[in-house]
Amino acid sequence: GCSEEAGGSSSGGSEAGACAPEDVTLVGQVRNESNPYEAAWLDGGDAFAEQVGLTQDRLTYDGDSTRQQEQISQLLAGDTECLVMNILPNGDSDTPPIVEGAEEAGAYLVTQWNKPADLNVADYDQWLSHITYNGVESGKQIGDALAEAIGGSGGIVALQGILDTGAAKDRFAGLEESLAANPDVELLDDQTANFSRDEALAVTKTLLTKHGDDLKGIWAANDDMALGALAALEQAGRTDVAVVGIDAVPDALTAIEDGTMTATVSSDGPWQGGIGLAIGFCVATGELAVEDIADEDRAWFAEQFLITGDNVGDFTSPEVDAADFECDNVFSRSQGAIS
Amino acid sequence: MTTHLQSQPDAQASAPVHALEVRGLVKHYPGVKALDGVDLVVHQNEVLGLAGENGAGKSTLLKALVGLVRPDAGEIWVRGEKVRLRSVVEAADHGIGMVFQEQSLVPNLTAAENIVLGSEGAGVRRGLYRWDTMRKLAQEQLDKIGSQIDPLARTDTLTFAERQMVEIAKVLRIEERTSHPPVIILDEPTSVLESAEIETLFTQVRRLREFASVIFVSHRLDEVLDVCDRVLVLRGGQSVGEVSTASAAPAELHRMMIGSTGSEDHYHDTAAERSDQPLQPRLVVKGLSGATFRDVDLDVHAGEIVGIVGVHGSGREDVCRALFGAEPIEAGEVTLDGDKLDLSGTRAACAAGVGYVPAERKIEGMVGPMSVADNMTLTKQKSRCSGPLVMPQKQATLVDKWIERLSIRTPHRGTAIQRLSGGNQQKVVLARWLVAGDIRLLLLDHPTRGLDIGARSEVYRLMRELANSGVATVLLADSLEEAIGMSDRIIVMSDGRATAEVGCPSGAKPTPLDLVKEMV
Amino acid sequence: MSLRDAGPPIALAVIFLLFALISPGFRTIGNVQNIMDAAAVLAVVTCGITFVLMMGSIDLSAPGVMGAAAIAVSLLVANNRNGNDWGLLGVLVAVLLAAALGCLSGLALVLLKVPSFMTTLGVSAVGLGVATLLFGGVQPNISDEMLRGWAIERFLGLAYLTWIAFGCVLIGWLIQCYSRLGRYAFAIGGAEEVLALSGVKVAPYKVAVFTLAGAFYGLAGVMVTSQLSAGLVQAGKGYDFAAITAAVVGGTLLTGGRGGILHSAVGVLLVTVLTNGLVQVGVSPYWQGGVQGLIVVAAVAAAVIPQRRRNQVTK
Amino acid sequence: MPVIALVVLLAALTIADPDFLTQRSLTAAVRTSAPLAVLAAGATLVVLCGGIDLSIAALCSLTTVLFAMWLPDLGGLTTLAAIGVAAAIGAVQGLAHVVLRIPSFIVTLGGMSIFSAVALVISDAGPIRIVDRDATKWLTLYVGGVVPMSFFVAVLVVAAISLVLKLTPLESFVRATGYSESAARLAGTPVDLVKVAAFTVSGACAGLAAIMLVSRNFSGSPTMADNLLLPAVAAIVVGGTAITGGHGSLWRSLVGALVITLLRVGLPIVGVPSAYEQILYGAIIVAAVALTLDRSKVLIIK
Ligand SMILES: Nc1ncnc2c1ncn2[C@@H]1O[C@H](COP(=O)(O)OP(=O)(O)OP(=O)(O)O)[C@@H](O)[C@H]1O
Ligand SMILES: Nc1ncnc2c1ncn2[C@@H]1O[C@H](COP(=O)(O)OP(=O)(O)OP(=O)(O)O)[C@@H](O)[C@H]1O
Ligand SMILES: [Mg+2]
Ligand SMILES: [Mg+2]
Repeated sequence: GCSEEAGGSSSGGSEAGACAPEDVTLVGQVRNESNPYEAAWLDGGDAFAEQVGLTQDRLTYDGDSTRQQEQISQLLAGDTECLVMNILPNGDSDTPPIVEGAEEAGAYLVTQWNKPADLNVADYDQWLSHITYNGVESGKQIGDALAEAIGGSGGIVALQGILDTGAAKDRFAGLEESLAANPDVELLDDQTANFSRDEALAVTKTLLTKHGDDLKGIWAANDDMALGALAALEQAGRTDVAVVGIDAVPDALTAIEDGTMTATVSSDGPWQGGIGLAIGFCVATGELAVEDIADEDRAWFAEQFLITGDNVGDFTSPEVDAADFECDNVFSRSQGAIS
Repeated sequence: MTTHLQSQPDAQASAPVHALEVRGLVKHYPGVKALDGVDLVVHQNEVLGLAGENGAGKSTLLKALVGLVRPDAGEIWVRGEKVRLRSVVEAADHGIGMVFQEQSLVPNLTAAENIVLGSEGAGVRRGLYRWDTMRKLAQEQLDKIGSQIDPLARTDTLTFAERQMVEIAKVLRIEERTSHPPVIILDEPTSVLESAEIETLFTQVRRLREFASVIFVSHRLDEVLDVCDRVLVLRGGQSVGEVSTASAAPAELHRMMIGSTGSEDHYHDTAAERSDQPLQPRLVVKGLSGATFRDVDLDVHAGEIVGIVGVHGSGREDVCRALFGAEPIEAGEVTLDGDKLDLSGTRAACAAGVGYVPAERKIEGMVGPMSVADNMTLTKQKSRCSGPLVMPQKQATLVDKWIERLSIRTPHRGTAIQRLSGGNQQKVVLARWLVAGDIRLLLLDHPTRGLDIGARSEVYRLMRELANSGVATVLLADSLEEAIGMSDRIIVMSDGRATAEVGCPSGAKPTPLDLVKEMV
Repeated sequence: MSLRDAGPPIALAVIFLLFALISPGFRTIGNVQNIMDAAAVLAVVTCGITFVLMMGSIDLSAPGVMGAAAIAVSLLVANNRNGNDWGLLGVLVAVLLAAALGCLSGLALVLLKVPSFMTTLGVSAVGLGVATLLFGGVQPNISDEMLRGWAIERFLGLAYLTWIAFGCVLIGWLIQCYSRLGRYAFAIGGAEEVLALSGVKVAPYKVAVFTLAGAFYGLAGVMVTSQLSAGLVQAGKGYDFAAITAAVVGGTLLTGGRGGILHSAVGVLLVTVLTNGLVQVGVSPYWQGGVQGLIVVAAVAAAVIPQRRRNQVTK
Repeated sequence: MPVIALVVLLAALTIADPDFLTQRSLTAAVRTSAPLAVLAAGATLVVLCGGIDLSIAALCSLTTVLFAMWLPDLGGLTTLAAIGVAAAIGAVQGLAHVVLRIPSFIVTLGGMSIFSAVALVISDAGPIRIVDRDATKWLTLYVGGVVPMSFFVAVLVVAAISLVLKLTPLESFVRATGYSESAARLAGTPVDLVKVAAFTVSGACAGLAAIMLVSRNFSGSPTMADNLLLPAVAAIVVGGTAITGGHGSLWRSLVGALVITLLRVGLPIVGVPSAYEQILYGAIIVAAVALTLDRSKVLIIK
């Protein structure tokens, strides 16, 4: 006959706060270690783990949704008593099964970046928090910075990210808001370069020949694509085109310092890598109770900054600040609940 | 070549040693003992014939001589020196080269490259090709056999026979490779050649004898007796005797091969007792045109065997394929027993009771890794099925019956067909059309290619039997003699058109010469 | 050139003319230069893969090999991670590393008798692993003027990289026509078993072909690094299927024994013209992949029409 | 033979991390492997016929989207409808292959990008949540409390297809087509029909795999299965099926899928760092094939 259990030891969720600090298992999962942002994320996780005398298990799934699910279900099939997971879901649709799995197995979960809008964190006990940056806001901020850089009027093109991700859509929506506010800026073209530096290079070259001197600015949904666009501009010998991106990866900051790039928006990888583990650790060890977390702290936008030539010096060497991970401080960077 | 004529006196000085000697060679394959202690001696400047039934072990023996088969036991001596041959290159270094039974050219290379393949010599310097030199090297070989083939033609644009000539040119290169008088092995080189080409080949063989030794295999015993000095007969992997060609007759040779007396009447012509033909022919072809043939008319009555003869490129093969739905047609109408024959594909043809045995057995005729049984029942699945289900028992009984009926030498019905000797493979392919007993028209393209004389006789008997039971047969024969012997009527084709028709009734057969006159 | 080789060039011409008719931006000199530049990396990868396909094998190792070469070269020439400044020697070492990885595919194929599909897939994973190890979490950026110059400097309107690609095609063609390696690769695709009957040991040639292919991928990885001024682990992402598509569209058979470098070059141009043209014409990014797939299928279908014979095998 | 590879791998993982060999963990691994196994099994048929199907993953993604979109309207019929449509799409590819004589590699490569584009457009480039989970709930059950239903279904599918092949002449047809298409055709076997059927089954399997993925992810998404293409082909080859056609079986691919799944989830879980994980993965799949391939059946290794 059929049953709903996988048999064996069924675990209906662990008693919150029952874990001794040394029993906690910390897991950080990102796409891969071969890009600076996510590598820094995992390093931030390591830094936090060291702070509490533990080590972090680093998992990567190579941007492969199925593989992420596979790893998580395997992880949850092990000992989940005091498991804390800080997860970067590959896409919006990958979040629900992770949440359900954690809920059933009783592991503590914090997710970042991707979540379907209608999935409510407060409906769950083990899913402690969802953190993201306001993509619409970032898209708008750099859109405005770009408009300013080209003197308020002229043609721009947009390089979109992977089309079916929330981040790509939100950021593009932000650009559209910015365009509405700057009526003289015209969007000549939008193409996708899948968040990839290499693809952005090729697409930008083509757009440069297509639009020629009409093109005054390039809006890229992340810094990698912005850097690819910069390489294309350099090869075309164009110095009159402004470029903006999002993420504040080190190379982009250098480019802003050099003046070749106009603006980016900070997202603090090392902090993201630590904060998710910190929230989970605090709940697992009983220093924080799920019921006590305010509803607006269950799903929230983290603080972000527009970085331009004026303030770039403040961001060039991101440091993990141990104080951010104190149980009283874990929500200190909140910019409010996700609407 | 001149260099070798000079080296000849040395060779003769050491004449007492044999050019090649084999002692007690043994080779087992799973389920068969292909060689069972073969002894063989090849003298200097001699053409040694090798005869034996299909599967007697000829090819295996010869492959052992060029290092392609590692014998389980036994010794090989070359010019009085015991050798171990581990590869074709080592064999070539000892002056032994071979033309293989199955064609072995690289189709997408030029003839020149094929000729020098593996021993490019001056044709390649530091890994780089020197096309001029290579072409010259190849031309030298082709000149030896008087071939007009362009050395830079891609091999797959050549005809079957031309390719065979390239193979012979290739093996002749062994003359340049060693300073010893070479031993050249020809495994059934004539089975795909026309008579004119066979003559050229024999001239070569005789020329080779001047300074080298030759081992020659053919199932055409008259040929063997014609060109060889001595014939060694193999049976069941053993040497069973030796005949001096000066005295022997084909029948005697045949007797030694099978261990009993064969039938005198090869073509079973007298056995035929044809009933009166019905007025309406079974197959009627009107104005059939395709890429390589034009306006072909043809009719074949039930119970009749119609041969089509023609030189290479006459298009007769494509006509056959077209009738089987394997070649597109541009115009024409074909009826079978009055019903229009669907030529859109091979399925339709099979369903209508048409069978086709292609000439290129290895590629088109059989599925190598599949078993004998599965190959045999591949077309007529219903012969082994009950409803949609396969009945292994039914298949086993049926297949075993045909294995016995056609005396197919195979360890087991489950043996992969590619492990059988060429002749036995051919029998399986033929059997494929016979298992169901519902065939109406049989198109045979060189059905006896590679068959030994016994098997051949068996196939002829089968064709007669089928004809007597009412099957209409179109035959593209291996030789003019075969066409004459088997056919009731012969159509001559040239340049894609049917140009003449020669009656060929039992007792009033034309001579090959009559046909050749019609063909040119 | 026989009829069956004429299909792809005709398809290229037709597609080029169509885009030129529809889009004014497409038919500018600048855009044609851009197409040539954009084709450079793919052309070099395809040069390598063509030899493998000619043998009837397949090669999926480009992403890993290119990634490893890209990271390696960016750490060997002047960069922001260490004090190395090896210049051309660094490029050479990276290409050699790539060739070694290619050699590994070939060795696994002939020694372990594992199909190339698997050995190259495995080597790709190994290459990515090596690249990730070398990457170490910090993006290596190159400051080597020579290497950066390859992407920026122009000669006769085309980037140096494009001329390098031309050089590769030329060298590839010479290897294919005038070297034993090239001809044997072709022959192995035609009838491997026959070569053994002729006493040719095919194994060393197979290994050599995979090594050669690896070297081409390595150079392509270096070229990507030059274009981006940075060494990326993902430098070769997607180039495996793109190169196979280009080769096949150009008329190289996956079963081996037919086609060649010039065929592949036509295929590369066809694929690049398509990518460029669809952007120029303004096809929605959502549909671009689909339209490209459709056109590739249609182009191949049109190209095989003249060679259709009843009993011809298509795999 | 592939079973040996599986056992060796399992033993190695257990030595690396003794906790790995628990019933819960194995159940999870087996459950994980189900969609991959179904994808690989379907594509194995195409490979046996001598072709290749590169579209399975993209078709699977497209089907997850279709399923999610149709579920509210069709309810319980959605599963059948989705699998049916996937099968039909597979058949269309098969027809394009045999009628237009385009190599299967190209047809399915084209199919891959076309299906991706269609999925992207109809889903408006985003995941579609499934509210009514009853339609896929049966796949999340366990047989006898331990065997995940999805894996059970995968085994059932493999068994059913294998049995049909074995008991009917189809197996002969498929193998003959794979080993030597021209000989098969001249023997009058229905080569074209068999190939189209193989593509159809491959499509249907992609559809079924899609349902399994939806049952696991509670949504359909235009790129959900895209990354399963290479693992699926790897599963086929690791199982010992000859990529050149003719030799192999669906059972082998099932075991191959288990091997690949263990590698994908096992290595990181037992704590191999990601860079070394890739190197190990590469080395192990090659070694596994070296172990599983029956070289007496495949004379020339390309
Ligand atoms: N590779 C192989 N594996 C297994 N059995 C083989 C193999 N090659 C040959 N045999 C078997 O060895 C025996 C001798 O075969 P061989 O090819 O030498 O015969 P042959 O005398 O050349 O016949 P034919 O006249 O038909 O060419 C046959 O029974 C054949 O089935
Ligand atoms: N469709 C085609 N296009 C071009 N050449 C073709 C085509 N079909 C056949 N040929 C060539 O035409 C020639 C004649 O073919 P065919 O085999 O019918 O002659 P044949 O009389 O049967 O010769 P043989 O006695 O060797 O069997 C061959 O060289 C073949 O390669
Ligand atoms: Mg023989
Ligand atoms: Mg012929």
